Amino acid sequence: MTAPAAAAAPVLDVRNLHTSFRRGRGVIKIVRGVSFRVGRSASVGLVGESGSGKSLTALSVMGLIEKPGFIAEGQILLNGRDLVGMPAAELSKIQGRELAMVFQEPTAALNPLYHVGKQVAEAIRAHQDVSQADALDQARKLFELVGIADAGHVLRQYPHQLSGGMCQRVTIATALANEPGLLILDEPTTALDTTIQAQILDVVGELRTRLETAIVFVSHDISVVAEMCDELVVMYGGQVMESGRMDLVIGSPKHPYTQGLIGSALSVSGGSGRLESIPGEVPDPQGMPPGCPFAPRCSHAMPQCATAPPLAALPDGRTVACWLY
Amino acid sequence: MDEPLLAGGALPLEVAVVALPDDKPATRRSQLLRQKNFLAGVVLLCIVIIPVLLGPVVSSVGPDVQNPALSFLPPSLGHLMGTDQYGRSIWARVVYGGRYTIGASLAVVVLGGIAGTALGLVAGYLRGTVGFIIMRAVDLLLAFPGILLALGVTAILGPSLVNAVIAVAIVAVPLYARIVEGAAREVANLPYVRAAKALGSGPGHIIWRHILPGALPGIIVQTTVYLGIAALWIASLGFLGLGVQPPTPEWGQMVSDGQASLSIAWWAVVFPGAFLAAFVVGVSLIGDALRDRLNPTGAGT
Amino acid sequence: MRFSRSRSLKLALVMTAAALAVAACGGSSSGSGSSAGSDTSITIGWAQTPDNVDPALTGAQTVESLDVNIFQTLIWATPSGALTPDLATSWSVSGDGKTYTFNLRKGVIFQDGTPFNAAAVVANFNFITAKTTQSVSAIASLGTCLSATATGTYTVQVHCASPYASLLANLATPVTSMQSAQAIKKYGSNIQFHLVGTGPFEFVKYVPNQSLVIKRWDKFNWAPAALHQNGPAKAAQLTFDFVPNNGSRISELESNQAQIIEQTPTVYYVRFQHSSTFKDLAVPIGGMGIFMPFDVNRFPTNDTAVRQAISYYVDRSAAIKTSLQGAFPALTTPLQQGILGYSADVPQYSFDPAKGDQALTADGWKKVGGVWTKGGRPLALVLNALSTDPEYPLIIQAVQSQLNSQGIKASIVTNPVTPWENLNASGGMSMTVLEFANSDPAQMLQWYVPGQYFQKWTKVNNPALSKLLNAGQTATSETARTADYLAAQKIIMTEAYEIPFHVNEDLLTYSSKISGIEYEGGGNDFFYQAH
Amino acid sequence: MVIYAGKRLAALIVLLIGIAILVFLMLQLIPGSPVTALLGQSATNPAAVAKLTNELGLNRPLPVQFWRWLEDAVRGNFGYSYNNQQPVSALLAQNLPSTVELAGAGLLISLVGGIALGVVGAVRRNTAADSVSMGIAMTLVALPSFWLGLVLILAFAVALPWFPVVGGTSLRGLVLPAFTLGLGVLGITGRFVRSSLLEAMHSPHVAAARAKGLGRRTVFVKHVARNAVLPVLTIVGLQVGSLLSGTVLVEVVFSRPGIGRLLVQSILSKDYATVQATVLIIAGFYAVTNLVVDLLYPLLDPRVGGT
Repeated sequence: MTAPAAAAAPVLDVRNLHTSFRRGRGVIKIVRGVSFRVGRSASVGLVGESGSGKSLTALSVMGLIEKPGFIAEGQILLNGRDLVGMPAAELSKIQGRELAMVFQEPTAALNPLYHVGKQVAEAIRAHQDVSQADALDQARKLFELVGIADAGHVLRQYPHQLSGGMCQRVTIATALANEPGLLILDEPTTALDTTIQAQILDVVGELRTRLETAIVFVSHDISVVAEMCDELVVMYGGQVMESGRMDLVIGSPKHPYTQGLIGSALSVSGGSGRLESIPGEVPDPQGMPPGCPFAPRCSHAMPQCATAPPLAALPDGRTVACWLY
Repeated sequence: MDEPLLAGGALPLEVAVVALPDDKPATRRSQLLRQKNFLAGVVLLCIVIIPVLLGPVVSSVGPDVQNPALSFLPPSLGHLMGTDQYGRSIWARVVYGGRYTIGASLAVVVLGGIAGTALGLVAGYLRGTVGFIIMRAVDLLLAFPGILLALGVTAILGPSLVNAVIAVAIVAVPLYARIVEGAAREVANLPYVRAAKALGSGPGHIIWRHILPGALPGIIVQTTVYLGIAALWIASLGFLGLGVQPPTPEWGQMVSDGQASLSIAWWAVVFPGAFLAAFVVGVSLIGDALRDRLNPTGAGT
Repeated sequence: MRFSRSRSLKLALVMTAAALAVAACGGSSSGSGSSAGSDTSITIGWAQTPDNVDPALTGAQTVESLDVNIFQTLIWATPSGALTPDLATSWSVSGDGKTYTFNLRKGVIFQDGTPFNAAAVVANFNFITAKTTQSVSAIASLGTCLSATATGTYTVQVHCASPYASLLANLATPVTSMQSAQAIKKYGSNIQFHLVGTGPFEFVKYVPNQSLVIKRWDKFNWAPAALHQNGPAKAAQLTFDFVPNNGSRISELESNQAQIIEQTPTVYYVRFQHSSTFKDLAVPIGGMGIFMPFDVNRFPTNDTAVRQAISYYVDRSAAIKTSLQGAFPALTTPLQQGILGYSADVPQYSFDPAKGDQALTADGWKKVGGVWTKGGRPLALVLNALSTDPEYPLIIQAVQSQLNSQGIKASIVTNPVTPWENLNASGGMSMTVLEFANSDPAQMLQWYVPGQYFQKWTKVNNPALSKLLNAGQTATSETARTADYLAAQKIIMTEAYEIPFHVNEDLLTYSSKISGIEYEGGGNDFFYQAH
Repeated sequence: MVIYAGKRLAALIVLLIGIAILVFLMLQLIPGSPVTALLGQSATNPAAVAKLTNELGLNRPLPVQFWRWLEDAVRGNFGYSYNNQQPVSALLAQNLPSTVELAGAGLLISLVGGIALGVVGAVRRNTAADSVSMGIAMTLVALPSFWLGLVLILAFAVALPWFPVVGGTSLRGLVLPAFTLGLGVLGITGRFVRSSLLEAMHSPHVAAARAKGLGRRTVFVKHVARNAVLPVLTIVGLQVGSLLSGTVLVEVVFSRPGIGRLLVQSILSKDYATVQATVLIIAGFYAVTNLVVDLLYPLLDPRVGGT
């Protein structure tokens, strides 16, 4: 899995990531050997049902795993530097500067007690030696950048005075504050209603073209990701099922799970994060079956599936973890 | 990642687990942790209650038997907790005294619980003017600090154990009423209850079969929480001379008795107080565990 | 441990124009004539909390012991019970017993510099009797003698509506202390924070519920002649800490935060008797001591023989030993020694079960199955104990076990004040125990004359006894009163209306470095010479 | 904000009137005539009875009586304590300061200690330190204060004579009573601080703050502690009630002056005018404290008060 694919050195190179939680005397493994890369200015979609480990993967990359969670194994190379095991002080110099994150619940991701402008300024001043006034001025410009009409006024608003969409614009502005090379968006539109979703996606799309930021877009909704990203990583049960160029994967999904995901996206738009077209439920991380995690729900399941399939590289550059290939 | 947590992280366990399809592990874990508390509570309570229940079996002398020759003996094998000024066995008095303190606290939660539950059910089921009046009265009683209300009631009724029980039970009434009213209000709105009403079930049937079971977890939690408070307050009133009257060996009253000879016989003060504290800690531990189990929305510890 | 002292006194005062009198003044004074002041500052752990330290207002006896150090009265009672000059140098009574004339001491000034004279006495009488003052004890002790007029700068006449024999003795009690007329005028009902007297200590600070601080007044030079001491007090400052909590008071003494405490719990009192660091002092409290009145209407205590038998069955010394560490002497007469009319020459019941058996048998009682029975009814008693003071239930328990062992079925009920009183009055008890503190023998009236408050408890209705007690109240001559009260006590004991139990004393403990503590007959500690 | 404050104030006034009605009715509930109850031992004096009956207007309807009583109470006239030979207002004036002093010191101790315990519990959650600190908190809540006071006296005033047994007004004398009062409340505060901090730590905005690259200390102070202050403030308001009524026991144990001890004395001696006034004052003080907390809230939390 170290075979170099993309020509240029990737911004992010996640290798065999294992993220687990201690519980009592036991350990629950949630992310179980995830690898993917994000090239410079690339956009990668991380897709899976809730419980697939995609959000935790994003948080691991962001360096936000706290006790009792821990990264058991693997490397997270950001511009070639491994974030795993990096001292907290050093890590915090990277967080918000080289990589930033937009969270699921825009309103909750803002501290209700401070003006939003102050919260953006805080992100700026964490990495830049500027005065509060200058930081606020930068914040106003960022607000304009993300399409906030009355930026000067919104600066002095509290989160509860703003709509969910507006809050998400604010958090995006916050994430862009230090022009990071990589932006992780964790279900940025799930909590918003449909029209606002579209607006936010427009903002993100536009920013992508204007700034040269690489993007990791985490979502349960493959249709959203398909619109936003060039590459796709499909996760299930804490593992990568399939990955590759968006058009290839969407055009001819190989893994039965990917097929199911795409099928359900066609039948139900938006959704609950649960797949109506695939029978059964996402397995409990403590009761994860040996071998392929999808096997219990897979219509193509065979005895071989009891042992974990390797991530096979297909000729078109895709990878698939299934004994069918 | 191994350094101690100072600031909160993105995904402390609870959040991570919420994101999982099934949050059984969380409950299971807290059950496991709580189980320890629960067990500790049960053990403490047993240590306190078993001798109290056994009474004469564990104490060969009665609580009021005086013997000047045995005055102020320190704790020893012959006199487990020593003796007081009058040669009375502190062990015997603690063991018999528990019946008053614990018995009175139980009476408090039964009386206060029944009265408060009844009021809460009526208010929650009937709503309207009656419910409004009941709940405003409840708010008013809650505006008084608990022990102050109990003291006020004692002032009216006069000092005695029965009156102390009534006083502390009155403090409990609004607490129960509020919890039960909330639950009743919620349940009364559920479709199947409305359906039952439409089908002609009487209010008694609906309250008994539908509303009360819904309120039950809250009532149970409130009872364990209040039982400890009741014991503290009953003993406090006893200590102040507003509850049990001497020579009845209630724990608070015993502390009051013993303080006159504190520097000669610490044991006459320390043991009854320690038994009281152990009882209250035991009840609180169990109450916490029950609250976590029965009331998952509660803030926990 | 006598929380009920002030209460019983108050009850008494409310019910009648009680006669207070200072009787014997036992003295433990060092007697040294030296008047050299010291720098000693003494803290006294005081058990009772004052209601109001203004002597004219107070209803609590404890205040008297505080005020006696600040104020003086017209008359001083000597240890032998004689009334001797204090602020009055001499006095006389008119033939009809309704007018008293006092000649006042000259050259005395109040601590605010104003002179003591007849006008001051009149001002005090007016203050006590004014409705706005709401006096409790002081006005009661004046009895029928409510007005005073100045007949000269230093002569005063007091007028009584009817003869009132107790007046002179009552004018020796600190509730009739002479206060500065200027202070009365200036502070009125707020005077408790500005006490001004003529006594050896002057007021510094009073914090209710906490402490009273007084300091030596160096101009004091007019102590009553009977004290044989004069000049300023010895201690530089006295602080009375009000500490009702027994344990705390003891702790205060043991940690030397207080050098003197009053109402020492008996258990400590007995221990300190063998201590070299602390000394004990029992200050007699006048009155009927601790005693047990019967309900003479209720079966079976309506039977004189039963009451006599019970009196024989009670072993006072043993009961005192069990319940009170033997800290108090037994009492066998209705009046205590030191009270006018006291005499050992009254019928007494010492512990003698054989005599008790004899009395019951002669009366037709038989022991059936170990229990005295008459006409099919057992000899069963209800003993009602006041629970607010732990001492009473314990005394009752000791007595109960003694009576049970003699074949009497005695049961105990314990009650706080109000239910206790109600049960006593409603005929629900056979016998109770309490203390009754008062300095004049007239107090017996309240217990045994129909219409009086405590007679509702005893229900005694004995015309001969009533006649004697009423006569004692109005007689003007001391010999006549003495004879009346002696005869009354003989009836009380013959009929066994009560069981006298133990002598009432305030147990005082003090650091052995302190000396010179005195007290006067009413049980008021006096710290004039303490240092 | 003004509307909010006005609403809270109006609610307080309604509550205070309710409290007053209840306290007024207290006297009516006592068996026997209110006059006898108020006069106590002096009830046998017919003149006093007649005077007080007239003063109280007992021949008038109950609402009129209440109104007169309330008018007097508002003017600070709570009647006369026959037991203390003083107007009740004078008694309150004498006793209130030391109770406020004690309750204030107790509050301080409970806050400092409670925050320390709570922070340890939250920051080291699910470790031994957490268990120990929460164990301490629970035990402190369970300890009877009258007993704790005696044990502290035994230990720190008698065995080790560091503090006076009877405090008086000295600062040193305040230490043991304040600890006795504060420790019980400290346990509740500790548990509450812990859960508030945990709740704050788990809010997504804390993760967002960390994602900005802010240092742990900054995140804790600005995004965790600052947010946890709000719920803690509410519980502090409620605890003022526990502290004020807790003085009843502490003042008795330490023989301190104060309205708590005054209340017990008045109950024991059936001095109902004083009982009424004391209950009214404590409950009123408690209600006002909670109003102050309510009014502080919008200053600390922009979501409250609706600007």
